Amino acid sequence: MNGACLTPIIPILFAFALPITSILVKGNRRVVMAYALTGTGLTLVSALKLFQSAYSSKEPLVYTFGGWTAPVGIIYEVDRMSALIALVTATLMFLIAIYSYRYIEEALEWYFTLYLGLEAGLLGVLLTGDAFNLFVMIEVTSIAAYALVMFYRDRGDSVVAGLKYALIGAVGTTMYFLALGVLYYGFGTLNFANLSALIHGLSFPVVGKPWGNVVVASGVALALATWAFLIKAAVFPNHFWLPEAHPAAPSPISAILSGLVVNVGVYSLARFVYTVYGGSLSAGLNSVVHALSVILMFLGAVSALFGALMMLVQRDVKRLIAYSTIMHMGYLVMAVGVGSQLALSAAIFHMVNHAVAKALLFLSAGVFIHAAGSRNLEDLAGLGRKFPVAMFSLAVASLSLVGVPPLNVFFSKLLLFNAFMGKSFLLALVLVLSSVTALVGYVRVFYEVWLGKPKGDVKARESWSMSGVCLVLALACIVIGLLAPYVVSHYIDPAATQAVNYKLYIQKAIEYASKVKLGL
Amino acid sequence: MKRLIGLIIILTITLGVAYYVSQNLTPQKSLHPLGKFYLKNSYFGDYSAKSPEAVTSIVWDYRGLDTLFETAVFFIAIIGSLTLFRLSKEQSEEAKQGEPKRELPEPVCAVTKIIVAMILAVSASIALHGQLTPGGGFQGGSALAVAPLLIIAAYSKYALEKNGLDKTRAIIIRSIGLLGIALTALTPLLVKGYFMQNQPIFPGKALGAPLGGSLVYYNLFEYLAVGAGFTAVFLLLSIPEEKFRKFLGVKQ
Amino acid sequence: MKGVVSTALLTFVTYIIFTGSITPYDLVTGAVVAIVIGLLVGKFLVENDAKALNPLRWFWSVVYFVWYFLVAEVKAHLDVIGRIITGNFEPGIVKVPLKVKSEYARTLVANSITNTPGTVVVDVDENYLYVNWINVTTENPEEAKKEICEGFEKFAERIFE
Amino acid sequence: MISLLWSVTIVSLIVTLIISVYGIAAKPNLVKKLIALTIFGDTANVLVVLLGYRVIYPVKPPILPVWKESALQSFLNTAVDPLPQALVLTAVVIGMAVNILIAFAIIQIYRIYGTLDVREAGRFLPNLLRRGE
Repeated sequence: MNGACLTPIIPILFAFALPITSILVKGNRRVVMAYALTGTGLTLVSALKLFQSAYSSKEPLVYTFGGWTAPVGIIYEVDRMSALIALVTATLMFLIAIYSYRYIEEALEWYFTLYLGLEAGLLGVLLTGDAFNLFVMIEVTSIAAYALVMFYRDRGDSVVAGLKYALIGAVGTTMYFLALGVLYYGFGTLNFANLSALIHGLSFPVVGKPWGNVVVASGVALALATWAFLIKAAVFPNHFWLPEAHPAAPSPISAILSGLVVNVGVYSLARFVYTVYGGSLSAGLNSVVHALSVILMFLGAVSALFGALMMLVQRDVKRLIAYSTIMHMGYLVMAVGVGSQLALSAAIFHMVNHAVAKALLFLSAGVFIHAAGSRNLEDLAGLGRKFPVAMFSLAVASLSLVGVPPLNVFFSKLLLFNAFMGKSFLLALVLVLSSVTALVGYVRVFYEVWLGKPKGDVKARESWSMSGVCLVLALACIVIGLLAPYVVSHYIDPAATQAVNYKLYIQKAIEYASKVKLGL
Repeated sequence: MKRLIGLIIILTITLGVAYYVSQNLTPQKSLHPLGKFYLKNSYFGDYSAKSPEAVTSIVWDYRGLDTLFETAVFFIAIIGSLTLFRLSKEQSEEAKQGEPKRELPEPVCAVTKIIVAMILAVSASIALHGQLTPGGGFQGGSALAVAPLLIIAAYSKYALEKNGLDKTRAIIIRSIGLLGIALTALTPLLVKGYFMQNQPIFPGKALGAPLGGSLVYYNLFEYLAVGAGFTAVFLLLSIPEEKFRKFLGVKQ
Repeated sequence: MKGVVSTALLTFVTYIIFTGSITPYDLVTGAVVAIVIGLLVGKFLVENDAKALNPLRWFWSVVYFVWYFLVAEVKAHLDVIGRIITGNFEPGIVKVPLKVKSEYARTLVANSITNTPGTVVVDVDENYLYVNWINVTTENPEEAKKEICEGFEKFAERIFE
Repeated sequence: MISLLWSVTIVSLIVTLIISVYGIAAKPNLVKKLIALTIFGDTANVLVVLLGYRVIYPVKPPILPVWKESALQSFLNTAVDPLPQALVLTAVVIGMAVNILIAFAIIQIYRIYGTLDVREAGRFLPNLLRRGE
């Protein structure tokens, strides 16, 4: 039992109490802000604690909710992969909360209620060890995201974009729900460890053997679940909501959506492919998983190329960055499809780096957008010289995302390149081609904002709460880049090793079953 | 005609596939082991939630975390709707300007008054017997929300607001309900139990009926939260459109 | 504290009937719920406590209940059956004056008229009911009243006025 | 015969799923899209409930009728699986929450654009961008 596993509970409790608090203080912005910072800060502390215990123990951590062990109740099973991404999530959420204070000018209490709900959902997705709980947490994440995309309620484009996002997202989550129904029908359980045990022919309490035809059930369930996750990760052909939804949101929310929320899809996919369906399988299952991995690699490659090409023709800065998200999600899905442990470490590292750099890119672009009141590239021209810190951050972020050494994304791209080369030369070629294409897109932004001729006179000063956050993240990009070999060997590789070790994952869940004296 | 052809094609394909599938399909007759576990243990046994209603014991005990976050989804959806329809202080004051009046004929209104009292009783019964019969906090809360809906239909929303049930109050009640759920979930941590643990921390039986331990508290608080949440939504939806158009500055 | 007791009684009875069992748990929760609801909505439901709790009025309402379902309903049913078989009807809307003033009494009369076959109240205003009648024998309001709802109104007066 | 009826039920539910997805994608009217979405969600729920059903007679709900241990065995022989029902209960609430939010968004779009047709609403969007909002 590890109390730090209760991390997702903290933000949701804070969210529950925020409306009443705001009514009590009559909507005082400072109090609301302090409250939100306390909430996200405590979550960050808890996530840090979780990270420490996950890396100091050799096994995944388990928390049994209500004292019920798998498969009877819901357990949180936190391995290093979850803990690492959870730490990144909590840190970014804390920093972006600081950034939001100046950016969001009205209805701060509603904003932060949704914000804390979003954080709870994101963390829950990462920590849970139960497939149905994953569905619920994805819904928590998504519904908060839909509402936040529609935050500018009097702008038609925001509401339309949020509505499209909500419609397609609802279809996706319902698909995943159907997949769960099929999984329960086929296996008789919904716990990841238990599913994995049944797939690998290991024993497990209560549900010791599969119920129906494992191959058919896995095929149908994986097809539906993959579709759902690809919608959440905005991978071609389910990407179309993203370039509308992400720009329409307020910039801090765009940063979260592009940096963290899309990771939900990739993380869940990786959990299924590596932990549940990892290792050696029977022939029937093997062909199912093989087909899945080919599809993932193909769609990922198309997505990466498509995103890169679309970046070239955008005039809206945020839309351009949104297409870059599609490109990076393509890389991640390709890496999940490759299926080797190297590919998983590359995917984890890239997920972390992309989250930091993409959030930074949106936040620093947000500084300019906030000042100019427009998202049009031409309107932002020349603003860079007025906001040196934000300009520096924008430079770091775009150079990093292109993959310029020694910034962080370069190293994860290198890992991805190695992983792709291990599978096929074509995949590696896609990576290189799309990166080069994206370079052109980023340089355009960079050039316009820094050297372009200013259109009008913008009277705005650099706000320290906004630029400071950008600076911290920019430094993070540089530091992670400089320390990349250390980070990979000490944090990323152990995470990947533990994520593919399904035997340990199962064993740990069973161990708890006997500890709570539920050994049936 | 075109529609008819499409319909016929779909029906034929459906029946054909169904016939083909039925060749190697055996409808299940037995229980999943996990389902059997729940049925066996929901009231008796060492792994019990002390509630004869297996579904409720799964919903609030065995898989209570799901339901906690399901409540959170509903909470966020309502907060999202409030955010989407948010009004400034002056605007919400203006939205409240209006006199309660009968919008339907007199007999309908008179009956509504009595029905409202009865609905309140029925919804409380649904919520408080969630551990014994089908139903529970969410279902009871949905029934509860019918009462303000009827009042809005019969007497206009101003009748609710003038008598003290405005949006702010609804949100306060809702928050109280949600915090109640959270406190019930957190209580076991005080005695070194697990989050959302039910037995043996909460009493399983009282007044000659199974309480299901914490289930009855969860249901009660969920009842308040859901009822108040729907009420807030209905109050928001019943603001006249012209006022909203004015607030948004839309000319049509 | 207007109307609390009578509303609480009503809700308590509803609660127990809906629950369908009488364990101590039901009684206690029912009582609590009834009191809370009584406090919340009682003042809107009841105008005069003495009237609402008067046993004589309750007695009359029981009498009315029996009379309505055993006599008035049966008569109206037979009448309509006869008209269906013979085809002897002439529908139309007539105006019926209403003497009773209290809200519930008017509601009782209107609903009683609607619930018997052959007559439906289509609208209500201050002093009149507008009734869709299966066989309009007279258009004179006073005479129509005699045929349609005099009995109802007498009882309504005893129960609610 | 029973297995034919069973498969007709399941297959027609799956067909309904496909038709409702078509409705979500193809209908230009937002309210129709929402209706198709609710049909989609409800059909999925029914399908999952059916997956936990037992094709036996008599079949009982998963509520212990008598609170005595002797009644347990016959209860186990006739009761359906409670887990899919609990899952569907959760999914119903979640689906409804999403529908509330979507319905509010549709109302808001109608207020802003005065239309429910996505194609017409879409025509406004480029103007908004050009105006530099």
